[in-house]
Amino acid sequence: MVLLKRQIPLIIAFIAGIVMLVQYYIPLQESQDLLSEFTTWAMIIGAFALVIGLSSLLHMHIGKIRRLAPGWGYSLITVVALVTTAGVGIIAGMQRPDPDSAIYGSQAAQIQWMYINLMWPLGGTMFSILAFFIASAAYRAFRARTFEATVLLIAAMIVMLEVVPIKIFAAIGIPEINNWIFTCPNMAAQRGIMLGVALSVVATSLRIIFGIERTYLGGGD
Amino acid sequence: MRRLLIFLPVLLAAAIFITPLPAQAQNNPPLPAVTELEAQDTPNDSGSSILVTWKAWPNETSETEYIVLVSGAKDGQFFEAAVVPGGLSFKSDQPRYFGFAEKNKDYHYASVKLSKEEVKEPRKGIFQGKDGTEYFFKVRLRHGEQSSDSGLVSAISSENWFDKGKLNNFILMIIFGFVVMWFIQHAKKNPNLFIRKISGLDAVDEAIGRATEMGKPIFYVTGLLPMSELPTIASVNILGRAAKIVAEHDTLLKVPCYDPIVMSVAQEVVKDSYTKAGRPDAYREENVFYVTSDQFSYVAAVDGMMMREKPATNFLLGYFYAESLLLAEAGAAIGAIQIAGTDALAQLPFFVTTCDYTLIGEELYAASAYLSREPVLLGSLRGQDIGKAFLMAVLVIGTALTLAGIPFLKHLLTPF
Amino acid sequence: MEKYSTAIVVGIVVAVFIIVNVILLATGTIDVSEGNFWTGFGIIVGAGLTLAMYSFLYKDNPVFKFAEHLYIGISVGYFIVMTIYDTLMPNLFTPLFNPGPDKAPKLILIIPFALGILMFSRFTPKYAWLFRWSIAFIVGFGAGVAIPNIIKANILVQAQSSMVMVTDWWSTTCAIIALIGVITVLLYFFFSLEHSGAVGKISRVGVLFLMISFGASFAYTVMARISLLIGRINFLLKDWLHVID
Amino acid sequence: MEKSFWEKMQAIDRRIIFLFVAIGVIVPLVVELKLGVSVTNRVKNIYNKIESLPERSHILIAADFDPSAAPELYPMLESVLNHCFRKNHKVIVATLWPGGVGLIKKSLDEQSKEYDRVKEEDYAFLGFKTGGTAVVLSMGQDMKKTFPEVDNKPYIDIPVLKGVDKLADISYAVAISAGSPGIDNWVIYGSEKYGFEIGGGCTGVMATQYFPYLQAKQLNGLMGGLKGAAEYEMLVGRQETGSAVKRMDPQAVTHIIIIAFIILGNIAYFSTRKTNKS
Repeated sequence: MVLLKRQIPLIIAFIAGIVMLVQYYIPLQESQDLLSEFTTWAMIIGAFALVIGLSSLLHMHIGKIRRLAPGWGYSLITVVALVTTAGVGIIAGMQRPDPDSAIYGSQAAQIQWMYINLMWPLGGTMFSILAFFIASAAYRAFRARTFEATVLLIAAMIVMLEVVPIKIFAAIGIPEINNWIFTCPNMAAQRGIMLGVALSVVATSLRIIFGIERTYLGGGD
Repeated sequence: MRRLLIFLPVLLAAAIFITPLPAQAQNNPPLPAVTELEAQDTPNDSGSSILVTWKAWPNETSETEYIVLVSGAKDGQFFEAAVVPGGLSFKSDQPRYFGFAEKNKDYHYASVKLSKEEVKEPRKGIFQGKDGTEYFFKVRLRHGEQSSDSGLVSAISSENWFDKGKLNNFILMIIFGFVVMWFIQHAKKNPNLFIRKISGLDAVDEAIGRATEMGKPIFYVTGLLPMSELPTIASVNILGRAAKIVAEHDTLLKVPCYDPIVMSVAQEVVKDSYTKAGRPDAYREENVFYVTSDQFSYVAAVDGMMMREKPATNFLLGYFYAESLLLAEAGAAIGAIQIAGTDALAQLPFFVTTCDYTLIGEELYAASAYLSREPVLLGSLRGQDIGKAFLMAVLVIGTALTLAGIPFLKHLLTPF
Repeated sequence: MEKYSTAIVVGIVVAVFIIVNVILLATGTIDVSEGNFWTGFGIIVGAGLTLAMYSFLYKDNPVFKFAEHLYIGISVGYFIVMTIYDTLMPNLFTPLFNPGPDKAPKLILIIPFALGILMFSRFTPKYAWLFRWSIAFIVGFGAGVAIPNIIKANILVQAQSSMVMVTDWWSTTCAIIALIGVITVLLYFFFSLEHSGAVGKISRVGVLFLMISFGASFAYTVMARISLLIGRINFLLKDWLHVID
Repeated sequence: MEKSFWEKMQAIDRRIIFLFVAIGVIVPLVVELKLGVSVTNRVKNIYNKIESLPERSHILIAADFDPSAAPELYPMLESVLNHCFRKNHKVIVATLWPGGVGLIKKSLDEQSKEYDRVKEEDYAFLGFKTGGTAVVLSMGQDMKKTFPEVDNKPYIDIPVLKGVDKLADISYAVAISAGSPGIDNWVIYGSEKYGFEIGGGCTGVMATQYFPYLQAKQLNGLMGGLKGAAEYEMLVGRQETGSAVKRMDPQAVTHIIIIAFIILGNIAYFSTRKTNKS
C-alpha cells in the first residue's frame, strides 16, 4: 500500500519532471509534440478538478440554505446565479451547428450578454477600487520615517510628477530621470530578484523531481 | 534663351552620367559567380531544412537578388527555393546557427524548407523536397539584366538529437543541480547549517499567537497560480508549517482557494499538519474551501469575508496579480497583521508598503527551510547561495570584459 | 438599532436608484424599445452592479453582499461553461470519442482522462490518496518545465543583457551602477551570511536599490489604477446617465 | 488647535481620501481641461517601426486582454490598428484571452472603415485559441495548423494571410497584453524562438517589469498604461477621436491630489513627532 500511496506518486512526478526537463533540449518534432501533449493533459486534469471545487462551494452554500443560517439568502443568490449561468451556457453550447465549429458555448449570445453586462461591470469595478486603495496606501506608507522609507518616498514622488503636465517638471528633466530610474536602479533590483528566484525555482523543482520535496502530497502514509 | 540651349547638352550629359541606365550597365564587366557557397543541415532543429550560405557580392545593392536553386539530381531540373535580396539575411543575423564570428557580416544565408513525408502529389513547377535525401544547390546572382550561376554544392537534412544552442542552459542546469544536490547530501551529515534572520518569518509565531489571544481567525491565501507553478508549491509548503503552529494554538485557520487542485492539496497539507500537531479532531475540511477561479470575484469574496470575520492575521503568500493590493489594503483596513510574500515583481511594491512583513522573491522559497530547519532544505538553500556567488562572479567578470570590448562571456551566455 | 438604520439607508439608496432609472427611461435617455431592450436593460443592470460594488468603499453592506454573491455564482457558472466547451470538448471528448469519420480516436488521451477521474477519489475517504497520482503528474510536469525555462528567462537573458557593449561614459556609468545594484541585491538574498559588518553594509545598499525600485513601480502603477476608475466613472456618466459625451 | 489638526491628519479616515480621489476623477471628466501629454522614446520606437515598414507589410497584433484592462489597452489597440491601416499594412490579429474577442472585432470594424480597408483582403482576426504558450509555439511552427479555419473559412483561402505560414514570416508584431498569457509568451516563445521583431503594450502596472526586455532589445518599444496609449494617440494624431489623451486630464488632477496628501501626511508626521519629542 505504501507503494501505491507514496512511491507511485513520487515515480510519476519523477518521470513527468525528467521528461519535460530533457524535452527542452531535444529539438526533434516528437519532443515538441510531447510538450503540447503534456500541457493538454494538465489542462484536462484541471478541468476534472473543477468538480471538486464545485462540490466544496455548493456544500458550503447549500448547507447554509438548508440550515437557514444567517445570510442564507446570499448563498441562495450564489447558487441560483451559478446554476442559471452554467445552464444557459451549456444549453447554448449544445445548440451550435457542429461540435468542431469555432462557436464555443462561452461565446453564445446569451453568455456574452451576461459577460458584458454582469461580469464586466462587476470585475471592472472591483479592479477600479484599486484607484482608491492605492491612494490610501500611498498616504499611509510614504512617510519619511527611516532612511529606506525616505528613498522609497522620493522615488515614488519623482515618478508621479511625470504625469503632472506642469512645464517646470519637464524642464528639470523629470521624464529623463524617470527613464533612468526604470532602466538603471529599478532594473538592477528586478534583475537581482529574478536571479535569486531562478535559483530557488531550480532548487525547488529538483527537490520535487527527486522526491525530496513532498509536502504537496499531503501527509499520512 | 540661347544660354539655355547651350546648357541643354550639358544637362543631358549630366543626366546620363548620374542615372545608371541599362544601356550603360551592359557595358559593365560580367557579374562574377558567388563564391564560398556551402550547404549544410540546419543544426539544432527537427530536420526538414537545409542552410545554404555564400559570400556576399561586394557591390550588392537592394536591387541585387540571390536566387537559391535546388534540385534532386546534379543534372536534374532546378527549382527556385529561396530569394535573398541584397542587404538582408546575413549569417550574423543568426548567431544561433553560425555563432558570433565577425566575418559572418559578409556572408548571406538562406534556409530551404523540406517536408517530413514523401510528397504524394507534387505540384508542378514547385520544389517539394523530403527529409534525408541529398539535394544539390546553386545560387544565381542577379543584378539588373545580368545574372550568373555558381557551382554546385549538396547536403542532406536530418533531425538533431540535442540543441547545441541550449548547451549553456544545459550546463548551468547541471552545475546548479549538482551543487544543490551535493549540499543536500552534505547537510544530511552536518544538520546544523546557519541561516540568517528573516524577520517576516520570525513574526509567524507572534502573528498566530495574536490571533489566538484575540479569538479571531487567520486567513491564508496561496496566490492565483495553479498547483503546477513553483510559487504555489512554495506557498503550500509554508502553509504546512503555519498550520501546525495554528493547530498547536487551537486557532481557526481559513484558506479560501482560487484553484480546485490547490484546494485539494491545501486540504491534505493542513490535515496532515493538524495530525502532526496531535489535533486531528480540530481539522475541519470546510475551512479550506474553493471560492471561484475568476480573479475579481475571488477578491470580492475574500475582501467581503475579511470585512465580516475580521481576521487578526493574514498570510498572503504565492504569486499575485492586481488583487495583491485589494487583499492587503482590505486587511490593513481591519487592522490585521499581514505577512505577505511573492516573487511577482509587479506586486512586491504593494505588499512592501501595506503589509507588516514581506518576503521578497527568494525569501518566499527560503521560508519553508527557515520555519522547519530541516537539514535537507537548509542544504538546498546553501547550494543556492553558492549558485548566487557563482552568478555574481560571472556578472562582474562578464560586464568588465564586455565593457572592455571583449563580449566573450556575453556570447557564451546568450540563450537561443 | 444599527441593523435597522442600515436597512433604512439601503432602502433609500435603492429607491433613489430606481427613481433615477425611471426618469432615464421616461425621458428616453436609455433606449429600451424593441430590439434595443437587452442593450438598454444591460446598461441599467451594469450601472446598478457598479454602484453596488463601490458601496464597499463606504462599508460592508447588504447591497455589496448581494453583488458579491451574484458575482461568485456567475463567475463559477461561466467557468464551468468554459471548461466544458473550451477545454474538455476540443481536447478530450472530441478527439477520444468523436474524432470524425476518417480519424482514429486518440487513445493516449485515456491517460489524462484517468488521471482526471482519479481526482474524484477525494469523495471517498478510503481511496482519497489516489488523487495524489494526478497531483504528482501536475507538480512534476510543472517542475520539469520550470527548470530550463527559468534558467533561460531569469538567468541567461538577464545576465547576458546586463553585459552591455557601450563606449560612451554615461552608458558605462549606468552599466556599472546597475551591476552594483544586481550584486548588492543578490548579496541581500544570501541566507548563509549574517547581515552584519561589511555584508550588512553592502546588503543595505541592495535594500536601497530595492526601495527605489518599489517606490518607482508603485508610483507608476497609480496611473494605471486611476485609468480603471476613469473607465468605470465614464461608463456611469456617459452610458448610463448621459451627462457627458 | 493646529496641533490636533495634524494629529487628526495622521490617522485620517480612509474614506476622506476616497472622496477626494472620486472628485479628482469626476470633475475633469465633466469639465474638459485639455492638458495633453509628452511623448517618450519608448513609444516612439514602435511608431517609427510601423512607419518605416514598406506598404503591405504583415503586422501581427496580439491583443491579450479582456474588458477589465480595456480602459488602458483598448486605445492602444485602436491607435496601432489605425496606424497600420493608414500605412496600408496587412494586419493579423490574434488573442490568447477569451474575453478579448468582442473588443478586437469592434476595433477592427471601426478602424478599418476609416481607411476603407477590407476584411480578409487587408486584415484578418484569427480568433481566440486556448492554451497560452502552446498556441504561440504552434504558431511558430505552422499557423494554418494552429488556425485551420478563420471565421469558418480555410486559412489558406484568405488573401491577407498569404505568405504567412509561421510567425517568422511576420514583419513586425505588437503584443498588447494585460497579464499572462501575454508579452512574456510572445517574447520568450515567439520572437525569441522564431526570430521576429516585436513591440509591446501593457498595463501601467506591468510596464516596469518589461524594461529589462527593452534593454535586452527583446522588445523594440513599449507602451505603458494609459500614458503610453495617449502618447501613441498623439503620434498618430488621434487626440480628438481617441479616448486616452482625454483621460489623462483626470490622471493629472488625481496625481496632484495624491501628491498633496503625501506631503500633508509627512508634514503631519514631522510636526507630531516634534511635539512628541518635546
